[in-house]
Amino acid sequence: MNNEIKASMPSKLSVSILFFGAARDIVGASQHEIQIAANSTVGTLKSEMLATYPELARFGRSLLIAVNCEYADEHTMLKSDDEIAFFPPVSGGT
Amino acid sequence: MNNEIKASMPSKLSVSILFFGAARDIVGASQHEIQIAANSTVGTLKSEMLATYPELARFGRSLLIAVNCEYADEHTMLKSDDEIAFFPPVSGGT
Amino acid sequence: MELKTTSSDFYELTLEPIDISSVARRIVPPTCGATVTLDGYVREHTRAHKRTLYLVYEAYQPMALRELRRIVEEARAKFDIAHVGIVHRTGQVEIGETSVVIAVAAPHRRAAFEACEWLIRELKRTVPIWKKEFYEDGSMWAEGEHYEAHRAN
Amino acid sequence: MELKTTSSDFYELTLEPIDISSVARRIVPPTCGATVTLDGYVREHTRAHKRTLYLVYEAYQPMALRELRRIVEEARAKFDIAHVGIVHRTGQVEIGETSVVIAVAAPHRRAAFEACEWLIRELKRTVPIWKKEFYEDGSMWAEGEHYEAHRAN
Repeated sequence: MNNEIKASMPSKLSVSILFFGAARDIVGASQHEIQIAANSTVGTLKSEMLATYPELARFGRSLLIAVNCEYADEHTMLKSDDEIAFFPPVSGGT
Repeated sequence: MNNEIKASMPSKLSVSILFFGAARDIVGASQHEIQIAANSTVGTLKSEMLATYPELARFGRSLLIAVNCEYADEHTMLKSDDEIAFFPPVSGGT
Repeated sequence: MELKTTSSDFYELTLEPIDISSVARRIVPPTCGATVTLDGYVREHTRAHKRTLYLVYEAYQPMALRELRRIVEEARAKFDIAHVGIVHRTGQVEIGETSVVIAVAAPHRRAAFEACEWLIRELKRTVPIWKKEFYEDGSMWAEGEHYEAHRAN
Repeated sequence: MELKTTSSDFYELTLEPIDISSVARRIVPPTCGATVTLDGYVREHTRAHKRTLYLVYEAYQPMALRELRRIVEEARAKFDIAHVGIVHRTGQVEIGETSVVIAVAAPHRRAAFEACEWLIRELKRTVPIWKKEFYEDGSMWAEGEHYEAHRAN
């Protein structure tokens, strides 16, 4: 019944956060389910993560972020049930 | 006993001539043993072959010649026991 | 784990050793003339006087498969190629074992060479896979080739 | 028929089907990072409305092996590569079968790509091997890539 109210005025978004590679070692877990403020962007979430895990700052601008399996920049808007991944530069191949 | 005379004044050279690819089809044999005049060059031999097998002329300048497994030009001097190969442009690979 | 598209291209992550011939053969249509294959393998090397014993590749699997498909589609738009196969190893990989194979079949070899080289460069730049090197006394993540998140196009 | 040199390079002509993996693997020293392999095979095609049934490759064997060695030595002087393996099929080759494999191992992939591409171009230009196409009602020699007998160098 209050689905419509939630859809029009959500106060919080539920999102999944994943960490890979050296970022996961810093965070100590590969996946979190968290609630963030509505109208959050990737940049907002990144700031929260850096506040919670200051060691992530060592990646500087090379800390990469993907939303739902696509590279995203800091202005990307988040929505409920998004899967956001944080990871250092990739090193596949050889 | 007459080896020295032969070496200093050979009147004829014994050489092997090979034909490959479409050139062999024209000549009808893959190998000849022939005698040619001393001081013959590849050019001399080529002229003789063209006289004997006029159809070889259809390759024009693309008829290739190798002496002892190395590409040779018309000025290359021949010596006894040389192996001279005549062939059209190569078509190995794919 | 594999992702098939409507074409004959394929992208896979595998825990098993890679047979490069079978990767190359799977992408050959009868009208093609050449397949160029890159076989990338784990080098014997040392870092700070420590010998690498083995490596572990970790992938963000759904995104890795998606990025592989994206770069192959981009390659098909850029180069005159018929089919592409890419297989990347995940998990523990021993020294000398193949970690990645990229095979490209094309009617003419020039496009196959160009596309194969472009694909490995893009794979190393954008596909979310990370390599950890293991030594006798510890381990270390390898540094990747730098990815520019804010792409020009 | 094969010709070994003092290095690990090899050049062979073979009447048997070619296993491209084994060609590629034989040239990998432990310090290398990449092997680039060209797999060239016989295309399904028609000439003047006639379908090719199979091909026959003929080689001037001692000279072919010598030219292969020469082009590999030239490639090693031009490019930073470790080892090269080349195997060319002779005799009857069916449609879809590999006629030539060139595998180049190098510490870095760039040189491996460049050398492999240069080698197939040189092979087609200078190595004395000829291809004859067989149809239902006859056969025809293929035209080669033009070789300049009077080389500039």
